[in-house]
Amino acid sequence: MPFDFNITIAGSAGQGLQTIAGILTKVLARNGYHLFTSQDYMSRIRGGHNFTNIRVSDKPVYAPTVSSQLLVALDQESVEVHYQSLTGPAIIVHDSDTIKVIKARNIQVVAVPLAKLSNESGSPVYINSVAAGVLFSLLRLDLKDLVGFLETRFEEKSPEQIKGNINAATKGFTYTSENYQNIKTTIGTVRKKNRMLINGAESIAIGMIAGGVRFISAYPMSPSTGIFIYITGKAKKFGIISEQAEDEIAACNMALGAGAAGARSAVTTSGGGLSLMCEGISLAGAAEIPVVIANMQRPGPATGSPTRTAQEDLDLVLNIGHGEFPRFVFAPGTAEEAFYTSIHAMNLAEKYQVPVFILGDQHLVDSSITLDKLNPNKVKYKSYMVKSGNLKKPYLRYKNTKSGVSPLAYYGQDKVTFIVDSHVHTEDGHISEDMVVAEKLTEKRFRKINDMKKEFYGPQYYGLQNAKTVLVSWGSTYGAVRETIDYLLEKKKSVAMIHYNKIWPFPVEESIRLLKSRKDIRVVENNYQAQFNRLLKRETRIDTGEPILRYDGRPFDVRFIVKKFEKRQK
Amino acid sequence: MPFDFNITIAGSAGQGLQTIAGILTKVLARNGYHLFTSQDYMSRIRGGHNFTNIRVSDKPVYAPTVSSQLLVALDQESVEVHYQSLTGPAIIVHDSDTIKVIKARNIQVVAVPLAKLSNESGSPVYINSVAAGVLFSLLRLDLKDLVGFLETRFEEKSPEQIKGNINAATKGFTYTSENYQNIKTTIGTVRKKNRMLINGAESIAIGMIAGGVRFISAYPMSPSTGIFIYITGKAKKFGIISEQAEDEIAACNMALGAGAAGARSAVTTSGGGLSLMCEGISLAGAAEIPVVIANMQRPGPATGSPTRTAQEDLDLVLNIGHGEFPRFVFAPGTAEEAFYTSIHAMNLAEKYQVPVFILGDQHLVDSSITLDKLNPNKVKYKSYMVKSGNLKKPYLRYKNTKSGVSPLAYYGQDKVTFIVDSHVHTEDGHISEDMVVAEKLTEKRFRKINDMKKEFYGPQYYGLQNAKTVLVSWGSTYGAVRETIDYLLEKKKSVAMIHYNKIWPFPVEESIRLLKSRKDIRVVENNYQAQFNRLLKRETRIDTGEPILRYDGRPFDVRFIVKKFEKRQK
Amino acid sequence: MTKENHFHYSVERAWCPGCGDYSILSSVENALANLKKKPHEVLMVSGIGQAAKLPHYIKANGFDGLHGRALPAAFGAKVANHKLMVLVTSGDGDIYGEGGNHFIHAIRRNIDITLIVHNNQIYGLTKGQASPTSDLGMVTKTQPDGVFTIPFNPLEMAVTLDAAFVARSFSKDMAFTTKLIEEGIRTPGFSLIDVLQPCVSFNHVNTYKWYSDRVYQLDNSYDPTDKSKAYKKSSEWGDKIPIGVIFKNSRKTYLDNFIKHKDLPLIKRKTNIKEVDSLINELY
Amino acid sequence: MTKENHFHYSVERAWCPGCGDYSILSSVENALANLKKKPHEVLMVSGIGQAAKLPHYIKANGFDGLHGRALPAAFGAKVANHKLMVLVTSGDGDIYGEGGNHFIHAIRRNIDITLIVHNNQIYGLTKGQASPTSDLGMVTKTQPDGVFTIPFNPLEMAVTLDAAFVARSFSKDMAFTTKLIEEGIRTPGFSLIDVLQPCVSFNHVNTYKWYSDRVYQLDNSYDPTDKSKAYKKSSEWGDKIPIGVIFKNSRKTYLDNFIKHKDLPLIKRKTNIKEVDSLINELY
Ligand SMILES: Cc1ncc(C[n+]2csc(CCOP(=O)(O)OP(=O)(O)O)c2C)c(N)n1
Ligand SMILES: Cc1ncc(C[n+]2csc(CCOP(=O)(O)OP(=O)(O)O)c2C)c(N)n1
Ligand code: SF4
Ligand code: SF4
Ligand SMILES: [Mg+2]
Ligand SMILES: [Mg+2]
Repeated sequence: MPFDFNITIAGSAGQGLQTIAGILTKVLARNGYHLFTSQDYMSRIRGGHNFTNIRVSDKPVYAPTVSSQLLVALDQESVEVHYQSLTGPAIIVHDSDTIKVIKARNIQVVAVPLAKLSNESGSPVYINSVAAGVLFSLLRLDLKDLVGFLETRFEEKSPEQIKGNINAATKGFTYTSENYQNIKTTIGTVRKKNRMLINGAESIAIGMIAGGVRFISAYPMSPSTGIFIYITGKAKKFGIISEQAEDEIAACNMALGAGAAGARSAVTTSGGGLSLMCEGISLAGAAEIPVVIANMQRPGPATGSPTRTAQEDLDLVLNIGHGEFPRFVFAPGTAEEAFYTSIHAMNLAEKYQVPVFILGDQHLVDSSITLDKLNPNKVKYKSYMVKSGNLKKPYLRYKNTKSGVSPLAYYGQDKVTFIVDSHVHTEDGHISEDMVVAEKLTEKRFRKINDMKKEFYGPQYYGLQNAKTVLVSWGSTYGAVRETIDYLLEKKKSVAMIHYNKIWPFPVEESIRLLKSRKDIRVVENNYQAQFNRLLKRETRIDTGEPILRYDGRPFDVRFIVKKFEKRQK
Repeated sequence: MPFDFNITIAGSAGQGLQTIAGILTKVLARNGYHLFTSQDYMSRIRGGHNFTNIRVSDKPVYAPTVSSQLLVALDQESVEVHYQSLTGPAIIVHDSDTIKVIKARNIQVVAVPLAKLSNESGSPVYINSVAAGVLFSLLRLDLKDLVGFLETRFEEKSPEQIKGNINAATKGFTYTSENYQNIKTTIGTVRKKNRMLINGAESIAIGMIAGGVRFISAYPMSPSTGIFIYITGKAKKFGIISEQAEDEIAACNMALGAGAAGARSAVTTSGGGLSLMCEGISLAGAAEIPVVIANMQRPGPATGSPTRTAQEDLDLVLNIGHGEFPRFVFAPGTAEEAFYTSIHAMNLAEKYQVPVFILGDQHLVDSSITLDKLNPNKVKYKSYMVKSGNLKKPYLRYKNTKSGVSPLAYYGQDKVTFIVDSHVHTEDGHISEDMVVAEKLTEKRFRKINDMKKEFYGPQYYGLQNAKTVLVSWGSTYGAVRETIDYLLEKKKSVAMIHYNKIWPFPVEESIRLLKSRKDIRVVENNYQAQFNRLLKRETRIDTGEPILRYDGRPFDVRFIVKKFEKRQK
Repeated sequence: MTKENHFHYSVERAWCPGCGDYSILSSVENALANLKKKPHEVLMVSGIGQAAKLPHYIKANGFDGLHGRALPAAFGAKVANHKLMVLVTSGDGDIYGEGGNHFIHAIRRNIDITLIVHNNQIYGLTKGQASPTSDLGMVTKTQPDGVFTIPFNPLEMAVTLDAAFVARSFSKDMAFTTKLIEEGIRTPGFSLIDVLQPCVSFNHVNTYKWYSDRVYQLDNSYDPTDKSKAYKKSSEWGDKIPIGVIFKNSRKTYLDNFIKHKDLPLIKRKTNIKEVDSLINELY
Repeated sequence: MTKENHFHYSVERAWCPGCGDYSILSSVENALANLKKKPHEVLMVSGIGQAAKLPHYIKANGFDGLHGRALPAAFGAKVANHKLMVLVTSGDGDIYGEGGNHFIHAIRRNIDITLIVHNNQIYGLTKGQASPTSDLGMVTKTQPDGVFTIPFNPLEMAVTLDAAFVARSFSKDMAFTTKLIEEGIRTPGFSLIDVLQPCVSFNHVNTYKWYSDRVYQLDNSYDPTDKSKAYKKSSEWGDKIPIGVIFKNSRKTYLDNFIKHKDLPLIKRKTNIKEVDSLINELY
């Protein structure tokens, strides 16, 4: 029987809800369940109200849902905040000693003395393991899996701590099994299969590594820091150097120095940090230095909402940097797509000697999905530097070729010297004030666009072949739009979706082919100005219907889209 | 008899061609001539090749012309470079002792021992006055005017120096009158009238002062520095404080601090500096701080060509700053328009509490025109702060009003306190993570657009009423396009032009009204990507013809436009 | 100071229980009250970080701008209205990292503001990366092999740059911190008070105990007006960490060059349109 | 050094006749030749300004980036290929003004590069505004009442930040400058050589004569390894201006933490796809 079950674990920052979610999702994934987990947290270290949603299903799931069937409330506020969004029959798990829950029809209450059982296991800090035990019992999962997880994953803890956690988990499990064996959970069963669980940050990071990143520099900024931390943790193993810069300007210019010298380089940042890289990105354009810029969006302007999600930086990324130069912009829709896109991005930056943007957001980086596998051979690392010995002399760093791309060497290769320069310059990189040189240089750079247009896949189509209505997603709205299509198709609507990962150079012809003569085209995006919608209209000259927008810092879900869609759809 | 005479003064940096041009243009303007002077110089302090073009006419002139009737060649290279673009009957003035000129039909050579006459007047540094004397003689100008000018304008020099200059000028004048009385110059006569001579930098600076600027901060960058220097020079007199910042980020944030505290503030910069202000501008958007950003464009990307002209930063200015917020963008077409626009800009920034851009370029700031007058009462300074005593309490800095504009107070006014903030915030400026607050805040900010659309004049129309072909200018291309229209009208073409000064919020309705059902619409702009053309098409949904572009760092002139226009016009 | 302070603003603070930021906030409130200031006469400027949330938690005017950019904003506000008392409260990452260039040049200008740095030797809000003041060897997720860049010593820098007032305190010692803030505010020109502040969530090296074991108050025998002694004192860090006024240096403030205290602040000045005419007339 | 130097590149230089930049260029060429380097082994990095045009006028690799950003770019290039000898040549405005934050943090990292600042105490290319090192009182169009911010003393700062090598020279004294550059390059870690350089077009205060009247070479009795003496020496400015090695301080360089000289440079390393598989496997 198909099932789609949503678990909310809620509490304040510092209570360890990530730990509970971590244990649970790992074991569920290993058992073959399909998951989508998303994070809703505040910009603070302790207190406030945070929650994780874990959607569990027998088939792939791509987006969060708002209503829950199981709430683990780690504090009183969590009960208050999430009570309304429980859909019965639902369960609330809470600490019977500290939290009050009003009983209601359709809501079953599982009251467990969590703190007490933790203390009985030797310390109050094992409370998350107790809660995990409770969940394993309720969800009819195997206690052995939980114990196994605690044994192997907590390896940096002392043997005593591991024992304490296992004890605590067992107590929670037993207590629940004994007192609440009558509770029915609708989470179904699936064929056992070991699935991986990956979030967007990990997938971009691993993609960059697979794409041969050699140098990464960054200044910490939510929600991009996870990518930087991941690569930093693996740097030694992969012969990468990772540097936390004094500011984003330094981060960007370090990457450009490394890139100019011949090392594949990347930076990670978010809104404000991206803004600070504006001039550096223009230098990448002028000096034709390969660099990958992973910008993970959060709501702005300025500081905005550091831990929330948005797609407000599209216009900036398309236009960032004074003066004119070509660039690539990708906005992967899922963690899976983000992995392959990141490998591509590393290749393309070098191939065309242009800045390449990976435009993600908090929703993408902080949400985890289950996957069968990732294939690092599907998109392969490929070098586009001139092979040593093949360098034609005199070597011209900015040779005005037909494709616009000049042969790329590293400093001192085959004993040549060359200069990488930020001015209007001659083919050998020296400052020029000549008008013909200026004109030719711009034309050379923009000639790259011809081949850049052909790179990477265009928009993806999903749904009914000749659907009347087309929803358009880009970046992380992919999941919610895709599920909306499934939902509407079930209702026999004539719908399909087009998803954009490659945003620039804009795939004009493919778009026109896919969009022309539709009755209604509706772009779904996380911003106020409908930035992508505006771009789509500009590039295709096709008119679209009223876009479906969300700009309150939260990701889309099916219900939200359907509601907005039906409202204007009369 | 109508006349249109072009004088080129050419030499290397440091030879003082600006001085010669300065004397000459001032006296011509005071005599009632209409002038357009433009500067072509290199990014160096000494050497290289620079020139100034002085167009003299009996009617207003708006653009440079490439061909010259009189060349003052201060070095040999100047002869070589400009020989080709002389249109006979032309004159070359040169130093008979150091420079060689090949005689040709239609070219009259005025060989004067400039250095020798200067030395005879007491020093080699008076050479520019000698040259001025030569020119006054050739152009049949009054030596008295020249002497008068040297007496009053060189007032910071010693009496001995003044005397030397006067002597030198007289020697140059006399030598020429005696030896070259037969030379015919076609520069006509005009009714005497005292005209002012102003360049774009001065007009923006004076406009800002008239608009009540109280604080200005900048980091030097060509071609914007002239505006900053002008205001700095007048700061004491006007009770302004001007600060040279350590970098553009500081400049921008200083202006925002001053703006938040209630002082009208402005920054001046160019491409790379603008890029560095990207984050600060986003803060102005988030915190709703009035600020005027005068960005004077030069070719990019990165360092590009510091002393050349371009219109490449339009897309950046329209989209600069991460996140979303409203802004104004103006691109005045002439020094005259720049003056009024700058006053407006200062007012509008405060009225709507948004960043306001004045987008100029090297061609605008470095070119001088003659004007009858500027009227500082035409556009009046107006305060939009709440009057003291009128402050409603509790005072909410970000009150969610119908217009989107909140009452603006200064810190401590009527004893209130308030906080200016960069996060998603409540009406009283405190950080909020609430989704409804976030949504409402964005909507409040964008509601301002309704009234912002109505501000300032829309596009200007010039030419034949129902012209089939419309050329479109924005910013400093105004002059060359206007003269092109005059030229084509004379040839009985069905043409007109539309000029955009207010670029954002884009005047959609007016544009459609003016542009619909034209046979051919051709945007003229100084960039490669046809940025304004793309914007115009996006906003009006009207298709345009192939734009007329120039991206070699030089301004447009009639001949260039006509050639490009006719090429695609078959 | 138990009596309710009119700078006190009752609102939830998004800081961890036990964080040193609480005491710094109280010290600021107390210093302002002791100086008999009223909330509307004071402007608190900050960047972004845990420390930088302070202006939201005090009854006074506030400017909470960009990460690293508190000092130029504070400069602008002070210039615009020199009658405001301007304080900057921000983190070590904010002021010495992202904002390092402004730190240097603000001191050079000697603008009359007081800078209070909550120096927890870590990036708190972004969850524990090394800051410029992190000690050598500190292990974090972005410095997995430990910090190996030499720590930035803000006091040495400020002394070298001839700041008007340079002091260090320890957040826990509120009375002392209060006194230093008062003195910093009273000193004309740029005052730096670097306050050692335990971050209980991320800095497990420089804890309350670590600081308590090391800090000692400078006594009267120490003369803060001697620059070379001050430089030496400012470099003391390790087993013994001095707190107190390290350096005092009387020099002209930025605004002394432009404005007398009794002058109209910029925000009250009007442009005389007649005088604009004179500018235009110069162009004839 | 009259013999043709293989770093010499014959091309027109966009500098004013008489500018101190010419001698600095010659000194750099001579130092590199004396060190027996080949052009392709050397990378010259600069920002923007008159000084920063230098990489265009020498036969070597070059990176002419953004105003103020030479140091991070040089850092990146050195990390990418530690076999390159990396020199930065830029102006005082570039390094101490726009790039001030990178100056601090590059020294803290102690990356093994040599920074040569053409310190003409003015912004040359933009036509004569005050720079951070302009003396008090200098009048310019943007400082019409004279400079009143205290000059930035780069040597004091570098000593305070424990730079590996800190020296000052005077452009006119080419042999001396050459020697200092050689020594700076030979010293592992971050070397600063601040070269006093007359700007004949805009700086009419600090002229050839002004410098010549004041500079004196440090003699053997001066011990540059004593930090407190070095600090004192570095603060000397006025009637007497010391030139020579002010400070030497041996410490681990940035790359010592990652790379041995014989290791493959980053640019030659390849990612092993098998190892990427292991990352993926960790996620199951
Ligand atoms: C331009 C920019 N870069 C990065 C960030 C992310 N960020 C916010 S606070 C912070 C550092 C906080 O450290 P610190 O200033 O020491 O303050 P603390 O939290 O420790 O009090 C960073 C990196 C940002 N908001 N803006
Ligand atoms: C971001 C940015 N801001 C400003 C400029 C303009 N600019 C070019 S060089 C320069 C200063 C040059 O002074 P310095 O570094 O001392 O070099 P010098 O010309 O004196 O050798 C400035 C402000 C720029 N190119 N980029
Ligand atoms: S993370 Fe550290 S600095 Fe931030 S509030 Fe918590 S204890 Fe204080
Ligand atoms: S302006 Fe000054 S620094 Fe620049 S080249 Fe001329 S003399 Fe040298
Ligand atoms: Mg901190
Ligand atoms: Mg300089």
